[in-house]
Amino acid sequence: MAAMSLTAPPPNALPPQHLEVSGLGLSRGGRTLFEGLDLRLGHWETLLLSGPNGAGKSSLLLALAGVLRPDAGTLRWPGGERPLLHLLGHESAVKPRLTLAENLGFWRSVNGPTGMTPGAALEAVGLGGLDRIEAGHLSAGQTRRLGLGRLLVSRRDIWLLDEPTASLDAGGVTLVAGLLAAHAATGGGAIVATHDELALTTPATTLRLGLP
Amino acid sequence: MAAMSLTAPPPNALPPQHLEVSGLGLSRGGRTLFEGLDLRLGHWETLLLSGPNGAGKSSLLLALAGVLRPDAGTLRWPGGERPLLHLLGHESAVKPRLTLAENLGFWRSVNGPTGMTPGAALEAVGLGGLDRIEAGHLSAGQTRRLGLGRLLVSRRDIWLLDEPTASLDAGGVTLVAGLLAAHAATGGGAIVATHDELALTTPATTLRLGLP
Amino acid sequence: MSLDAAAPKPNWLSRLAHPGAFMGWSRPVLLPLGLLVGLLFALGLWFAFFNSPADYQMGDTVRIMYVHVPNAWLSQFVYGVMAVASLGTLVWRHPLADVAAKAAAPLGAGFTALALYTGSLWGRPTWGTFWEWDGRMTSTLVLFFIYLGIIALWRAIDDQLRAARIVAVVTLVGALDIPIIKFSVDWWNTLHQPSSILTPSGPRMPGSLLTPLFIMLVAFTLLFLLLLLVSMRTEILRRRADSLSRQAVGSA
Amino acid sequence: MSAFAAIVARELRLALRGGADALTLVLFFVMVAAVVPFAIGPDRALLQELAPGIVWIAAFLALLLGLDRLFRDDDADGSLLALREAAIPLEAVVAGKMLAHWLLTGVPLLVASPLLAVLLGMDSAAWGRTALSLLLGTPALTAFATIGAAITVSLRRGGLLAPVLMLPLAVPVLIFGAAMSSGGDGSGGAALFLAALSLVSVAFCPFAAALALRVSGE
Amino acid sequence: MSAFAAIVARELRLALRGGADALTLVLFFVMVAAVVPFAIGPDRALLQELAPGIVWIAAFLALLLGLDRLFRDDDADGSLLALREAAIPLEAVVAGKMLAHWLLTGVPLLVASPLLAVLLGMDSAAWGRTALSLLLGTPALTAFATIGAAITVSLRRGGLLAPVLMLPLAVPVLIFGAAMSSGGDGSGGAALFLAALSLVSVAFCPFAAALALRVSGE
Ligand code: HEM
Ligand SMILES: Nc1ncnc2c1ncn2[C@@H]1O[C@H](COP(=O)(O)OP(=O)(O)OP(=O)(O)O)[C@@H](O)[C@H]1O
Ligand SMILES: Nc1ncnc2c1ncn2[C@@H]1O[C@H](COP(=O)(O)OP(=O)(O)OP(=O)(O)O)[C@@H](O)[C@H]1O
Ligand SMILES: [Mg+2]
Ligand SMILES: [Mg+2]
Repeated sequence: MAAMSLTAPPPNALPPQHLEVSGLGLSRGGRTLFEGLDLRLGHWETLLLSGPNGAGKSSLLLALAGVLRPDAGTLRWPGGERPLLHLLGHESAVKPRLTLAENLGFWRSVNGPTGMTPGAALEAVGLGGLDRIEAGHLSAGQTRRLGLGRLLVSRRDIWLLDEPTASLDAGGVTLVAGLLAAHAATGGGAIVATHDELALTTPATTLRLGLP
Repeated sequence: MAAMSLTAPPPNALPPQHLEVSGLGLSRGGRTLFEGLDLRLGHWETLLLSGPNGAGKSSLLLALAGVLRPDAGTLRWPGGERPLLHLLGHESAVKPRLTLAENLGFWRSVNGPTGMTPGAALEAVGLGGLDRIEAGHLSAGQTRRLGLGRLLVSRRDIWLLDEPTASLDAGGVTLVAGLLAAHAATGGGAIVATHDELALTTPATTLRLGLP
Repeated sequence: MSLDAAAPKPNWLSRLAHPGAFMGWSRPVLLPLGLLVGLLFALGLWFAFFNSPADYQMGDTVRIMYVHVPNAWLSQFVYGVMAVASLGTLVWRHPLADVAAKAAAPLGAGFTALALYTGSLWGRPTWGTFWEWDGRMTSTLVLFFIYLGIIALWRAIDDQLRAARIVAVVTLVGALDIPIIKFSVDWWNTLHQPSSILTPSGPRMPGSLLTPLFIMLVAFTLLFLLLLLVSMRTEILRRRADSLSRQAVGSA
Repeated sequence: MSAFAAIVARELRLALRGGADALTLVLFFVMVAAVVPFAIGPDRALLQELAPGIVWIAAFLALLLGLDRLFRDDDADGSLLALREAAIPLEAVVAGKMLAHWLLTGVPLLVASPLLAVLLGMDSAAWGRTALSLLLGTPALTAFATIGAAITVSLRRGGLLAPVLMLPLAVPVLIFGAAMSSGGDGSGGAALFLAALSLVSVAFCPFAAALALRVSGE
Repeated sequence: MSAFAAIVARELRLALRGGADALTLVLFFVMVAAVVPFAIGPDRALLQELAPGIVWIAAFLALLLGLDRLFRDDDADGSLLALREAAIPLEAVVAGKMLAHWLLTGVPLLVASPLLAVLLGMDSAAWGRTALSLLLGTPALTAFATIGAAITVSLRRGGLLAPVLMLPLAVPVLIFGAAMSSGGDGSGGAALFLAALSLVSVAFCPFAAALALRVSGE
């Protein structure tokens, strides 16, 4: 993927954008989480969401994905209507009864075979060689890694990740940073809710929610 | 609880112990995780389990709790047979349909009302004032905090915690460290599998599993 | 999330339907409507009991008809109202439609229960049994089950906006299905046994029975509208109340 | 509140709050039984004759098909793991859940039975017998259902497996139940058998179920 | 493999691997039918007459009461959320799952029907009619079950509510099914109605279910 990073923008050009949000207001269970929130996600950009537990990070991601209906505000997608994107929630969308390869193979066929092969993806998330094991036999962190594999088997320009590093070891955290860097290098954008420090090598802005 | 820390041991006495394990061997899904593992958990002591994903931390905790049957080795509990302890797994044992107070109240009645009241426990884990909310309306981190509350409503000398800080914010991590310190200060022992750095103020040893 | 959030569109209907406006115009309507209902009932009952002949074979029990038929008719009419409201919920996302659907369900269940009750009361003297698996009776029973299921569904979901849309899906599925149920049940019964059981047929009725019946039909229908307005108002007030209290809890 | 009471209370709370409130439970049984005539025809005499059997089949299916819900959620959300460390033995926990399950199935069934009686044209005597037989028989069914649920959880495979395991065990209950409620001359003996069966299975179930649950962790 | 095929394939894999539901369904179905005689007495002539109804009740309840498995796991493990971003619309996903569900329930019922025929003493003609009626009717039942399952998911823990909602709606299927398999003079018409019902409900279900699922996320 290093080759692709040649497509990085000339320093003084304003990069095109994936998404522009203005005046977003969201409430849950009758409680207002935030109002008048503006954000923009450019190409080659990673937006980190931070904030205390209950600040509204996951809710914001769900609202951007169209799962929750915001009270107010507009989402502008340059293409016109919303493109397909990758959404990784708190749960990793892994089927314990299927093998690792079957899990990724399924997502590849359903989301479109526009990314790596399952085998390559497993390598990339550090589960190489476990293809034939049932996912139910994985540890918590290994399961999370398998969940990350889903992002790699189909290419989507926008990633919405909710605590991708949950229950990952130190190696896993750097791995996630690497995946994000590679994704950004190909012009993709990512919005990542996290409590960990991701050492990102690519342009990243941080949005703090729920300031006390 | 600070007052209790007066019961800390005189420096030159060998502290009594909660648990002594020798020659423990465990395998899962036909794969050997570790063999000949020795460990001891003294009073006032916290034992941190670290290691890469899939090293066997959760499995070790389950073996100590008697959920998994080890291949070899002996667990020696000073009292003779195994005392009741607190086991916090990857899942927080929270019922979404019950309110926070009801959740903790249930565990208090079931495990014995030997600890704080639900209200006090909720305060202690930073969920004060949310007593009447349904647990299903909590965020990931808030749910984990509620799970930690279970440890406080009933007093148990031994805690086995599996990634207590999963999806907690920075404040949550220090909170867990605080809970562990308070528990140790009362002479309790804890074995904690974690990937985060817990800044503990009380005597803590670290056991690394699955060295590469 | 507050009900008044829906921006009133220019056309008069949605202006009337705007919750705020609704609370405004519905209040003055209540009293006159109530009086009218009372008057019609008085009239209808007077006809029913003193000014209509006893049936030559059913005797005075025929008077049950004046209660039974209107309820039976409402049991179906109310569902129609709910179906329309559900369209309003799904297509126009109109908050008042949610409220109407929710308020109508228990009323419909009530009228259906009355239809069943009066019907079986009537059945006792005429057929010597409280219950007969007659097509019409059975389809009413199934309808009753559907009402209860919908009510249970309303009670099962606490987020009222979500509840409204999910219930709307069910209600519409039911709306498509109920004619099929009615038809299938009639067909079933007549298929399995000869049409020996007397099936009550309207047209054979003399006018002396029809006038009071008609008055009672109108009276009951208006009664339904009255109750609907009242319970819609209370529902709206209730929702405003809890969205306020929820904000309070949240900020606590 | 005692630990045992706490468990019963929680089960009731969860069931009555989570979607299936008391109304739904009663309604469920009425429907299951009310559906039968559609299949076998509206012939009054026939229905009347079959009524007890119908009620019992409804009870039987409703209990057995609903059973896998009993421990599944507790297993998924980690409660089952935590309950191993409860101040009361796992057997008592199971007993508590079993009692709650009975209150949530057997009792609504009894409540619904008069309605069923009207719909199926039972006379009051027949209804009395049927209700009594349900009262005597449903505890046994609940006990079997509980064992089945525990096995399902420990095998980590839900679906209809548990009912299939439990059906053969539960058949005697059905036989005696139907016999008792149809009230032939043997009905007195049937009643005794039912009572005995319920006592034994209720006493035995907690141990079997707890055993299955203990294994389930591994 | 196409996205649609992938979904069907996954459902089948999961079911056949995890708990072999298909087999257990057959067993369950057979047992239910085997149990009925115990409840209504061994009178052979009566049994024969009731056989089609019994088979249909078993199918009806097995399909509608077992329904909540359909989307529950996908909701719990986050798959449902991810499937909203599939390359095919959610309606197609639902259709895929519905097809798989039918293959895993309707087909086993057909497979089991000969056994039932023997147990209930049907002649081959009666069996043929019953099997055919199942073939025509189970798609409609599956469709109703799918809608019910989608609603259950949006309730999080549905309990008995979904069956209570769907049982009455599915009554026509039962009526026509039983009528067709009992093979009176109306049975030809019943077959037509059954087929029509299946067509319409199968065509309509994915939209209703997908709508409920979309709402459920909120
Ligand atoms: C539980 C038992 C019964 C139920 C559920 C029931 C239900 C119904 C329904 C749904 C209607 C149609 C109302 C309309 O569409 O306007 C109706 C009408 C009527 N029923 Fe009943 N019925 C029951 C018992 C009886 C009995 C026992 C009698 C008298 C012997 C009776 C006499 C009538 C008459 C005369 C009408 C009005 C004429 C007509 O609409 O054809 N019903 N009933
Ligand atoms: N299903 C729900 N119904 C009602 N309220 C909810 C629901 N889920 C979350 N909330 C509320 O919304 C707020 C934000 O939740 P959210 O999950 O977005 O927080 P978060 O920033 O992701 O927290 P965490 O870091 O713990 O994941 C919380 O205060 C919570 O109480
Ligand atoms: N149910 C199971 N069946 C078979 N093997 C299992 C099972 N659960 C875990 N394993 C295997 O046991 C090993 C240890 O798993 P365990 O969950 O103890 O790791 P861990 O140290 O907790 O990892 P993590 O940090 O990701 O939680 C893993 O390699 C996994 O493959
Ligand atoms: Mg979150
Ligand atoms: Mg672990």
